Amino acid sequence: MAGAPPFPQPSGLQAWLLSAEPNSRWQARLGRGYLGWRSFTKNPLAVLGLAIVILLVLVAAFADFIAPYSPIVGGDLRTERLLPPSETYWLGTDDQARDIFSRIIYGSRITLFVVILVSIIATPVGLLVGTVSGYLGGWVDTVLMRITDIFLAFPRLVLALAFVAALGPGIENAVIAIAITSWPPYARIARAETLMIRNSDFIAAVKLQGASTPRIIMGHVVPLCVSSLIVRVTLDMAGIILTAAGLGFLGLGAQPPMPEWGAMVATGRNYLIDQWWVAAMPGIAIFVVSLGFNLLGDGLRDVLDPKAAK
Amino acid sequence: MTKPLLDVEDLRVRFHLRTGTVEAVRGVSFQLGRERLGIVGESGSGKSQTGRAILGLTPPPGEVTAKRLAFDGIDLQKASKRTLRDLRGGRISMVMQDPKYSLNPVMTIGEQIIEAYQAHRKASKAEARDRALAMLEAVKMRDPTRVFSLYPHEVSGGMGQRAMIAMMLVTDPDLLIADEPTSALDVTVSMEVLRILDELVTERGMGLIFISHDLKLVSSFCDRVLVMYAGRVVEELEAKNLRDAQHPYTQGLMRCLPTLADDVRPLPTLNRDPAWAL
Amino acid sequence: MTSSTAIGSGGHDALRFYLTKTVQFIAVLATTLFGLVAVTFFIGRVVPIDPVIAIVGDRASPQVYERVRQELGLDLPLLQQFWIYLKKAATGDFGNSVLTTNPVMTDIANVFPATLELATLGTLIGVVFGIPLGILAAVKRGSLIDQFVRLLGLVGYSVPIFWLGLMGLLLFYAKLDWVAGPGRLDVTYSYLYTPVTNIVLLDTAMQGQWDAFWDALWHIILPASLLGYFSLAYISRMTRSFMLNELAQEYVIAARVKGLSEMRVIWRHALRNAAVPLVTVIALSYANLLEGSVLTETVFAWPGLGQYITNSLQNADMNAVLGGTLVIGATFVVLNLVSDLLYRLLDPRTR
Amino acid sequence: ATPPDTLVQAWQIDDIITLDPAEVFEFTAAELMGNTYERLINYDPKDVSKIYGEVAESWTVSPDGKTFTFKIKPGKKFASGNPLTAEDVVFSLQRAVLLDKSPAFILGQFGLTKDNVKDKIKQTGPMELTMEVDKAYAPTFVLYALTSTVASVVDKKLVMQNEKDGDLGYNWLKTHYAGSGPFSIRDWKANEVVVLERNPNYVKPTPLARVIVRHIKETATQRILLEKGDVDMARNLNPEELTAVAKNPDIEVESGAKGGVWYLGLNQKNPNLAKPEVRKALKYLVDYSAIADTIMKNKGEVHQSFLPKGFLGSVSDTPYKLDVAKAKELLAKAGLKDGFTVTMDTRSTAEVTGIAQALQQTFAQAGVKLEIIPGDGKQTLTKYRARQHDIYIGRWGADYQDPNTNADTFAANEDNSDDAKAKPLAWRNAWDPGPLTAKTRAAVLERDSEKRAQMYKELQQSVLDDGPFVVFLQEIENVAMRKNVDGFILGPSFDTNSYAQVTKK
Amino acid sequence: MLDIQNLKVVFGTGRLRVEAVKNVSFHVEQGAAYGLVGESGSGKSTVLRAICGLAPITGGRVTVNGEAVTSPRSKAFYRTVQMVFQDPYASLHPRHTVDSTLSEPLAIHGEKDAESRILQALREVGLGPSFRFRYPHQLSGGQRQRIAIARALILRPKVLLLDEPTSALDASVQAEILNLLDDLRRRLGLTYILVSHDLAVVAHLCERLLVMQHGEAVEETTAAALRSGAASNEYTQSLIQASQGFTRAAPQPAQAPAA
Ligand SMILES: Nc1ncnc2c1ncn2[C@@H]1O[C@H](COP(=O)(O)OP(=O)(O)OP(=O)(O)O)[C@@H](O)[C@H]1O
Ligand SMILES: Nc1ncnc2c1ncn2[C@@H]1O[C@H](COP(=O)(O)OP(=O)(O)OP(=O)(O)O)[C@@H](O)[C@H]1O
Ligand SMILES: [Mg+2]
Ligand SMILES: [Mg+2]
Repeated sequence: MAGAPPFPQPSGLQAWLLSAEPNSRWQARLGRGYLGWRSFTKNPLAVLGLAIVILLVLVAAFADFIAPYSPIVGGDLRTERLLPPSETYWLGTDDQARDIFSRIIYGSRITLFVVILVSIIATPVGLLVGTVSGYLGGWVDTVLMRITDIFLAFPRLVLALAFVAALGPGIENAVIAIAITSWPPYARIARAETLMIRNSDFIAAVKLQGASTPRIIMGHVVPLCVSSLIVRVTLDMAGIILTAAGLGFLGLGAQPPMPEWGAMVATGRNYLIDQWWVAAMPGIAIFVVSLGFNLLGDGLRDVLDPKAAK
Repeated sequence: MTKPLLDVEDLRVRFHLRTGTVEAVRGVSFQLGRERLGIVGESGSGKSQTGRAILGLTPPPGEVTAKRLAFDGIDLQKASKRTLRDLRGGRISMVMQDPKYSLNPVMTIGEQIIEAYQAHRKASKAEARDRALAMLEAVKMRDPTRVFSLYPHEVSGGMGQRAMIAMMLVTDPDLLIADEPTSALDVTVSMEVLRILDELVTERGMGLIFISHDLKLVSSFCDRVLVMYAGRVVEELEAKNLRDAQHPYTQGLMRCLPTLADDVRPLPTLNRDPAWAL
Repeated sequence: MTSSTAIGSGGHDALRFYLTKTVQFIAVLATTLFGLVAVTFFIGRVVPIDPVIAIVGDRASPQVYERVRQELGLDLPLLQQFWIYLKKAATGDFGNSVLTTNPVMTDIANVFPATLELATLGTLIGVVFGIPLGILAAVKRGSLIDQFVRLLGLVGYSVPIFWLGLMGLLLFYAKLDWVAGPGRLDVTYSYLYTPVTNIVLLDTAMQGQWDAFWDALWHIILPASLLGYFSLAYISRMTRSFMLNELAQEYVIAARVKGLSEMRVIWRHALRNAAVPLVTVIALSYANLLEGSVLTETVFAWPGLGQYITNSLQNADMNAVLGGTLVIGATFVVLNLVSDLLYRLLDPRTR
Repeated sequence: ATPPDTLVQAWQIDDIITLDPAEVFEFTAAELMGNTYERLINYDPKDVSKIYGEVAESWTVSPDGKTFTFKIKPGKKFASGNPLTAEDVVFSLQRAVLLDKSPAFILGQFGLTKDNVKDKIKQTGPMELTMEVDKAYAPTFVLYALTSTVASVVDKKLVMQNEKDGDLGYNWLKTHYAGSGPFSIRDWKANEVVVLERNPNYVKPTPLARVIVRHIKETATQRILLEKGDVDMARNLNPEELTAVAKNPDIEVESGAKGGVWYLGLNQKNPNLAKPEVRKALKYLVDYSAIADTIMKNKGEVHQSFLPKGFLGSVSDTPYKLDVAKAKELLAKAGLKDGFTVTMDTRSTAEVTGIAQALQQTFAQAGVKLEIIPGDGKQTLTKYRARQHDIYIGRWGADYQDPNTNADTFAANEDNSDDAKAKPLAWRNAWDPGPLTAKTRAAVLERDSEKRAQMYKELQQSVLDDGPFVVFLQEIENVAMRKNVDGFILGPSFDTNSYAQVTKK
Repeated sequence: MLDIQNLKVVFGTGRLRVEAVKNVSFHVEQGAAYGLVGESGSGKSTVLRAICGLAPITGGRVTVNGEAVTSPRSKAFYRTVQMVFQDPYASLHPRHTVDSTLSEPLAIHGEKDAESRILQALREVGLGPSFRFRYPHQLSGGQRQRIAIARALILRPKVLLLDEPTSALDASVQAEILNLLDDLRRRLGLTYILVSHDLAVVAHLCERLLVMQHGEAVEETTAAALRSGAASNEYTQSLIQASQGFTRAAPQPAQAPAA
């Protein structure tokens, strides 16, 4: 190394983690993670994003303890309906005289559920289609990309709507519908990435060891595409939440009285001008969570995506 | 050498990174007249950063300090942006390693040369064009008018590098920094390019800083050589005396190369002494 | 070597190249459209809405119901229905919309230009503001302006469009009176011109109806800005990342070595290169605006394609849905092609 | 602002699918038909019992009650300039039956079929015609049916000029106009606009030169436009918006009860709902007044029997109110002490969803877990018609002004098997009303109004007690309009909303 | 050991057709080291890649150990022939530790004893066990190249194809790697084919070599002949010239640079 040592002298655990000569797989992995974590924590916005996401998880986990009222059962329609924010109802009440704060708290569960489910459905599908198509090339690529194109060219709403219509409304089906409409861009990204990777020497090297194609794709290509996909997916989270909201809006997403944020905003649309809080509060919640995921995604990009971190 | 063209004293380049501070160049000093100065050293020894710091092109997180950094009596550290810009390309130029990356892929070679010329000389399009063609001819381009309208990807590495030289010399600079100008080229082609550079120096009286890691080449091409190690100049000597270098580092570098002449086996390797870096 | 092949490529080669490109394009268009038709068609059959009810209403007698069912050919086997549909579609007959009773293509010819107009202006706004913002953010990476652009983008990503739309209407139309209200044109002007292209701005301008033109502009500006904002959010972000990429390239340093002004380095060198992938991004965002403007269209009472498709879908008006989907799919493919061609134009390496 | 001679309305008109009065069955189009076509007879929107001749000068009923003879007013002209004669009326009525579109059953129920209509409806003079029905129905029943849109008089000459392949001008009239009403239809752009223009040939030319209906889907947008004065009327404001605009000094809200009722249909195929105690319990689990006063404020008033107010024999008693204790008691009696779970198919519009959620809350108080299955209108309807729901929440509008229209569907079911031909609401909920069917049939034949009213009262009472319908609201229609608009008539049914006398100050 | 007859490699079709290798033949005996030199783009790498199946064999014949190679290559082939790439920065998977890089071939071939084989391989290339769990970014260029060599050797192949194994490295590191290769060949009795553009490097490691230009074999010669400066071919001559460094008053080179 030229010049001064790049790090201040580390000590204890830190030294163990940063050791240039790890003694085990675990130490190597943890050390790598720690380095990533360090560069991640140097970015205050990314940390803020992570904090928001963790907060979301905590709120979802402890909703029962946090929420002061039931998210489902409302108060007296005559006296407690559409009340503005006050000391009793921090964020006001909605058209069914329910406490908006409590609904938002419980809604975090649904939001989390949607976000997680979509990412664990859409990401692997996109990843698989993209890597297989990019790696194999030829007619497999042509066929898979044509299919991807068709799905891309589909009006998203039509597809999602039709899908939900076929399976019946409900949040799970809405999630599947969103996942189905969101994988094509992931496939594209994964394919582009694969095309870059597939001619690299380290892939040629495993080929020369006699590795089978599935082995190369799963063990060597996929791990390299995952990070840029993770980044992209976190950046897409806001869009996913809003699409779920959009479906909720058309009555195809979460079923009333589920406190799904998008559906809450949709209901609030009727009171937008005079009872602004009904739509605004869940809207702010969506915004904050999207912001969190976006910041997190940006931060992750710097850590995971070597191209962007210059 | 009454008044040096370039006067560098205690040049330092630091990069403040998240992981700490990297000192890429640590107190380099030298003076340059109208001569060929070679800078050699291993990868990462700070050769390029020295060259870039002179041009004021140290990339963003970098910080440059120097006791003195003067070109032809102009203090480069205090000079205004405007002055720097006029100097850059006008009086100091740089040829970079790989024409594949350092030529703008979406502009024709002619456009790029004209642009360089017009940035410093008031000239009509036609004048600039003539000048660019003349320059392409000067670098021994065989069909200048054709090359003029080609895009960088349409020419070979050697042609690209010559175009790059033409672009950087079109304003008749007093100082040229060549940062490994031939390492991306084939041996035969690189000789061609070097010959052109050599002619330009001898004919125009230009100062040349030639950065390379190839000692054999530097010793045969330059007048004087700086040997760098870990951001420092460990030795400065006349090129022809390179074989008689004093510093063990320089000696080691010279010896570990296989040659056609004799067959040493095993090749001597370099045993790095931590003291060299101090 | 590369140079000789490049020179050797005469007009003949180029011609052959474009010929194969054209053939390829037609093949792509055909397969994509076929895929779209097939998927949409079969989706239409699983949607649990009875298309007959959509036509005859809730109170019709059983005889009426049965007759309409037969008229629609719904009693035939599925594949046969599909085949009939395909045959007709091949001749440009996409059937009649149940809801509007017009031939689907006539309907689309009416609604698509409205969406096109809106999306085009929106994309224009997104490009005109998004690109400079993205450049600024990249050049001043990490600065306040960079954060501002990021925030702007984030808001664009995470705020429901109908909320922004209504707030925009309240503020700029109801309160400030800066723009005209919902709709495409004031009723007083609607009969002053003859619709030719159905793009109001174009029709009125061509017919010299300048009052109507200004009124139309007055109407479109708010929804277009709104859509423009969303495309701005996307474009500025992508511009930023492409510019960061380009600014780190060697040729940018070479340009600086030449002593070029920073403006020139950024605009002429870096942006010129960043423009290549940007073209695709712009095309993509344009396509998104074309299909994704349903909610904007609803808020602004804009009789466009998005509304048309949604409405049709909810009424199981499958002819209309199919037609609309095809038009969107075709637009998408065409946009792809255009961006491909532009790509070629902008990047000499791909020529 | 809008021009002084033009009335501009903001209105959701995406349900218009045709302009042919023989086919129109949608609220929006029906209202437009009411303002652009004339019918043989009509009734006074202020007093439904006052029937008068619109195109007919007078009419007589034969002693056996089966033949109606109409005399046409002389000197009437269509908007096209063609004179209106008995020939046009005969053509119009026959055409409606021959085309056999959705509303054709309104005429068909008198025994008029494609095969016999040419004999049953006959021109007997230049200005005279007769119509023969199959039974001695209560005359008002027949006359009210003739006031409906399907009986509108179309311009035979004009329509037949545009006939193609013997379609009786159907394909042309779907998008064109051939009537004699106060306004003529100048233009219809689906989902965008309808433009009506003064018909100069109408007896009493309208003060307004033009009526423009703009399709504005978003109610908040309607409100903004209204407050800004860029429309004169907003037709679809929601309760909160109505309350808010009512405070605006430039705007007033007019409302009128309509012939529609809101109800829950309890599918008798569901074993729980089939229990009479459960049906009754659910009737006690609706907070009628809270819904009417909050979620449906301005949109509905509490009403529990199937005939809306204003109809002959309508019962306005509201015996049920939210009574959880009583409901629990009833449920216990049915062996469902711990309640049960049931689904409800719900249109995903704001108001229906709102009501559904309110129901969900009150039902839950007695342990009935109501799961809402949202879907769009056509989707839930499809399911409803296939009898696949548990509970369906819906709105039923009267087709014509005679009580039979609702009795026929709520209280009669000839055949409760899955493949029955007629599918009234009772059938859809798989309810066999037993003797009520016969009673309903008898009521249409009762010529004594008093007695007939009594019969309907009894029918309503039976359904109220035991039927699978929880009727909870009667619909109120609201129109928010600028103060300078005057003379708009909000009739008891949709086709009686009239702009003929509207003026703008 | 290795016999190449009239090898021809063509990439692409139509406008994009490139004849990368045209009719190249040579023969390498067991335990010998054979060099391929030539300027950039002359098809050196392509010859190697064609041998091991990374480039298509359009024409001609490749026999290894007396057997013609099959397409795709059999698993047994990979136990006989392995390759080391030019750029040590690109030839290691950035997300895999040295350990997983080295255990991959063992896993593929179902070899037991991975633990000791990995340690042994590391020892062979002069690295200690402390390198086992490092990631490529924690290694210098020379160390990476050693890992790449270890990976190639771990299956105990008989033939090693070396594609400019030192051209991305500093001179001092190059010396280390060259010494290592020299040593391994002697100890393990390996057969080498070495590609380089540096005549001195080829002459150092190989006994015989083939000079290539534009995809064609220009001249086959020996290291000894090179050292004595004897070359029948003008192009070879100019290569020898250039390898001596810059000569100020040199005559124009015989071969014009590609243009
Ligand atoms: N942008 C940067 N950020 C951080 N460190 C840098 C940056 N650029 C260069 N360095 C460091 O500065 C040191 C010197 O780099 P420089 O490019 O001058 O080396 P060099 O002698 O030109 O090597 P080579 O022969 O490989 O080109 C290296 O250790 C390098 O890691
Ligand atoms: N996959 C490929 N597709 C198309 N052309 C190729 C491919 N691989 C190599 N070529 C072409 O084949 C020719 C020979 O390439 P090769 O890599 O063998 O040269 P080389 O002698 O190894 O050069 P270098 O010294 O630069 O490594 C070149 O013109 C190259 O462009
Ligand atoms: Mg360098
Ligand atoms: Mg090579």
